[in-house]
Amino acid sequence: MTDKPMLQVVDLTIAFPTAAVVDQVSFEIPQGGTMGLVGESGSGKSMTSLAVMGLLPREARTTGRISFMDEELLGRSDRQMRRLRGDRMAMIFQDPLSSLNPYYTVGFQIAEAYRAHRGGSRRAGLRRAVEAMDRVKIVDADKRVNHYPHQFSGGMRQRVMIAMALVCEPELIIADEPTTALDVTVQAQILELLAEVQQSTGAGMLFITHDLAVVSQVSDRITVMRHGRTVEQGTAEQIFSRPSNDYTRQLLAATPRLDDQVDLPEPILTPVGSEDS
Amino acid sequence: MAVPSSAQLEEVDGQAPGGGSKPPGASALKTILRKPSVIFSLAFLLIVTGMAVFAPWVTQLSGWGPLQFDESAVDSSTGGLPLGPWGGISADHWFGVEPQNGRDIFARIVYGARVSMLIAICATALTMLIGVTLGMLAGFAGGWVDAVISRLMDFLMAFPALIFMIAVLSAVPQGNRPLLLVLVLSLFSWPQTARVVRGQAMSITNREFVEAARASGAGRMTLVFKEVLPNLSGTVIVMATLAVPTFIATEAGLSFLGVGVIPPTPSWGQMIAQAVPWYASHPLFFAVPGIFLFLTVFSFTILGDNLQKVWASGGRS
Amino acid sequence: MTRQPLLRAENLVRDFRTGPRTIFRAVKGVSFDVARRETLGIVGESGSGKSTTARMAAKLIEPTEGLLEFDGVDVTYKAGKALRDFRGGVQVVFQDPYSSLNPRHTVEQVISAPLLYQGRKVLGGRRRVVKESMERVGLNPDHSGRYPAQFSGGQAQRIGIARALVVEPQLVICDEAVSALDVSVQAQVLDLLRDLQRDLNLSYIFIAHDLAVVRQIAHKVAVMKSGEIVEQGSREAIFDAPRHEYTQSLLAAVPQVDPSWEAARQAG
Amino acid sequence: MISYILKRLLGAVVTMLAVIFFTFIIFFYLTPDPAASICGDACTPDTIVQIRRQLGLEEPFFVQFWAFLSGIFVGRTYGEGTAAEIYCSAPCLGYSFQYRTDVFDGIVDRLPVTITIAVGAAVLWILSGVAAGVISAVKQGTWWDRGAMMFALAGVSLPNYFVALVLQYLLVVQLQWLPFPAVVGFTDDPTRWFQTYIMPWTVLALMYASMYARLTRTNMIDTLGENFMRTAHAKGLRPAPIMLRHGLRPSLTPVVTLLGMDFATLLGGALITETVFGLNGVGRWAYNAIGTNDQPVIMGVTLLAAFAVIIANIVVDLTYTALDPRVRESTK
Repeated sequence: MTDKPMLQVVDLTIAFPTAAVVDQVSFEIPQGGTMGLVGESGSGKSMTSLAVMGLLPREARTTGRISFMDEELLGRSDRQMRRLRGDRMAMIFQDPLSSLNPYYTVGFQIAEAYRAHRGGSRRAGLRRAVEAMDRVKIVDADKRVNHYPHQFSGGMRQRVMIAMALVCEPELIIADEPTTALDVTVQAQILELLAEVQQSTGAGMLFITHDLAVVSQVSDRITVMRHGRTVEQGTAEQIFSRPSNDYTRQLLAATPRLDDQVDLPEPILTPVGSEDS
Repeated sequence: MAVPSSAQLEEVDGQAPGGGSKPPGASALKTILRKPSVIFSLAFLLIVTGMAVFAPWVTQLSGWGPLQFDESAVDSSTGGLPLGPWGGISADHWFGVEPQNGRDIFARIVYGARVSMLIAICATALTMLIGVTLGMLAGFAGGWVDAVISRLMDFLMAFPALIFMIAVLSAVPQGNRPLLLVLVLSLFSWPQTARVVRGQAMSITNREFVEAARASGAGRMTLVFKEVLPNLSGTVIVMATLAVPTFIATEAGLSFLGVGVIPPTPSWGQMIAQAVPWYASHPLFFAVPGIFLFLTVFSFTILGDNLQKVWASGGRS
Repeated sequence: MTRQPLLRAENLVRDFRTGPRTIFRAVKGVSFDVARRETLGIVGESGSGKSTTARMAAKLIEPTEGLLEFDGVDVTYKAGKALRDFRGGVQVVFQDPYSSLNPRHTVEQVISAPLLYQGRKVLGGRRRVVKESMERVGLNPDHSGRYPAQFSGGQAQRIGIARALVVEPQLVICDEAVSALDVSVQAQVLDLLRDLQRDLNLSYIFIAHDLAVVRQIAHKVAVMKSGEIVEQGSREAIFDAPRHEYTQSLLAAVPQVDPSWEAARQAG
Repeated sequence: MISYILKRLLGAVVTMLAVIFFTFIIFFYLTPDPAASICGDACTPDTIVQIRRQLGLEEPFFVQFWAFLSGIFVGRTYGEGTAAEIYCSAPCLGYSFQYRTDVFDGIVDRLPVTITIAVGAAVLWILSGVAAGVISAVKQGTWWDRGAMMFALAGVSLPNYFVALVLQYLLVVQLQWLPFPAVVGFTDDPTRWFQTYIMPWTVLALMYASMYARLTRTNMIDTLGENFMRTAHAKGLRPAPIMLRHGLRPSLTPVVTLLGMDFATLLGGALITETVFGLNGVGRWAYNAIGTNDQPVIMGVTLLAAFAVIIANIVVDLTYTALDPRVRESTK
């Protein structure tokens, strides 16, 4: 075990021909730790995660450093990045329905991720897929491998995506708004599952969300982003109990809470037949 | 290797300041007017349309009418081949003359353009009228109205249209040919338009703003004309632009097969057919109408294609 | 004191045909009412029937069974003139600010559409009314010639609200009206809705999946699940002392910032 | 699934009946008297009436329609009881008095040529069109893409008879690379067979390939923008499986639909190429019949073509359900 961070992002800047979207963002994730990237739309949080995966469009110009397990990722060839993607680092996306190909069974799609890196027969791949689906608690995994994405509910689809991400036992999991499209009860289950998975595999996680309450539950450390810049960074406790930045404070104040006591205008309770015409 | 496009990533972050786009209009036209292919197409179409509209004046300028015989331009000893090189091209006959009777090819091209354009434009107008009306009706009314119209469209699209057109046109020899052509062309073409309009009307009807208009108190007619129709205008313009060349080509094809415009009225397809026996000895007679036909259809297609691209991308090109 | 609610729904049922012989009952008999200047929040997860309920209340679809009363008048199966009167009293704000605004209409056309569609003559002309309602919702009235796509999400939703307000309705039905917005924008729109309620004595039916948001605006709350209202009561009753198991599990599932951190921040 | 097929077949039967009825009306009311054209020059009013009677043309409309319709299923006899009695066996699409042949048999005799042209061209245009579309989509915005799409636009704009004539002029007359096309069996003389059909294939393929290339490109570009493509990249798949498995497969379903619709226009294309190249197929037969006003032939070919189109559409729909698991589910 080293105390070196598994992922270190230093001064990451991403620019498109028309505009810069991420400006000098830095953060690191220790072995098995979780970094939460939080921000509103246009904050550049998704771009940052895609840069780590090497999935940015060609026209994007990236500078800075991204080192993963002491290896520099920026400037690597696509072929080298491809070997890492899905194997040592995996990604879970926001909308599980559109992120799965409707034309293939989920088993095939999970097995595909495995076989791309480990090879093996189609059958061996499917066996791996069943195992992965078992791990994410999909019941009847041996039957469900042969089903198509549209035959699953939203939460189950996200479990499939997680199974796909886990199949090669990655060291880093990037979750981009993984629960945004889900109902609250399902969201709670998926968050719990992600925590369990992280516990059992010891993988590091980069968790991207716009929801401060969610990020407060899953992350040890949090980076608040706005317009492509880091606004504030710290432990969850620091950010939530002693925010130092105005924007962070505003964001926290704007986040609706279940125990808020907001004053509302009094309803007019008109007795039948009085002033009303 | 290509990874997700920047447009897609923009969506991920919801960054586009508006998410949607401005309705295309003048700016859209400006965008495509910068492309050389569009400029050339438009220029060519302007020339052809000009020729068609001002045909009598144009031929007065060139000196020969479309039906005038010029026996002095052909050589009876060679079976009526034009005198001189290049099919008899001269200051008198800009594109040469027809074999045997020596009619001026340029004049016939000019008048042929007139016939082609007239038929194509009328057929387009009629097709759009029927197609948009029935398509809107089907897409909007749904239920049995939709079922009846859709069946009718299936039926007409299952028809081997060309054979049928040939059969009908050959069976009805008298009467106003161009009018008959317009009717027959439209009969088999409106279902394509109606199908697209129906699909669009259905998807637009399901958009939230139509429901919002209903909540605002809009009646059925208001919904159709005020809310849905403006959103269809782009599609209709594109379809019309692409229908014109199809009709020009089909009319020419029918005339080529001898069931379209009746001689001596000139038509490009008919000219190609007349040139077939001569194509080895007088290739220009064959090539000139063919090239004009191709360039006209091509120009319209390029124009329609570019309009379509602009509309599909919402005016951003 | 008996009270006469502004809108009362009794036992609303809605079936959808899903196949030649199959019918899906999306809403299975729901009853609720809204008083003047009151907000009823309807919460539920996807497939709970809350949106269908909202659309029935807005008379965008007809109920299969049940009764809908507005201002003491039965409007369940009203059409024509009576429906137009209803539309003058009840307006809707939709979830997606962009798709609920016609992309080919200018903001002025969008906002004045209800006046036009309801055949209303207005003092001082439509343009003036449009500008006034734009100002009221915090939009720059000089932008009335722009198209919806030229606005940000929050601004577009304000256009939707201005459109709803232009006919001076008594009840506005907000169907997930703030769900698509960023939190800071969401807070501003909620603020706006509360101010409008205070100033114009508006009533709201506020449909949302986000319980914390509902807490910010609703006087009373109905919790829906599989087409039924499982629990209904005042805001405090639902949030602080939920009785139904489903409400409890729903509340438990909402992610929360550690209350001690929250307290520390409030203190600091 | 079975009930879905049955429903489609029932719809097809209805459409087919409508086509038969419609065609019959047109020919019944619009065309000039076929008796006159059979009769020829030495014609007296008496002989015309005689021929009309033999053809059953003196009967009222619905009797004639019924005779025609039932003839398709059980066959019919022309001029029953007369000396010139002719039996036309089921499926009877009519009898050509000019060719002295059963129309159905006449079609069957000429069908191999037409099918060879159609199938060969279809294979050529599908392969080249889809390939060009895929390359254009993957290399979107490059010179290859622009060039290919400009070429595709030109392809749809070229009148096919013109291309056919130009090809014949260049390859046969001027360069003499190919002999004049003539119908030969594949087994008799494979070289000649290929030399005969390569031009009709090219002409038709040029016209259709353009549309397929454009459609494939558009669909493929749409698919490349889908979220599951990002997932495929994130899995670390190699470029080829990403493009073919995830990109191409979903893009092909609309291509299949287009293929079904093209059956309707393909016969028209075959008519033109057969006529220009002088190949004796069904299309050319119909064209000649139009010239000589041989009504039964025109009608027979029209009906058979409509039948083929309707069947093709059903096949396409079934293929569609096989291709797309979501559609498969909804038709169960």
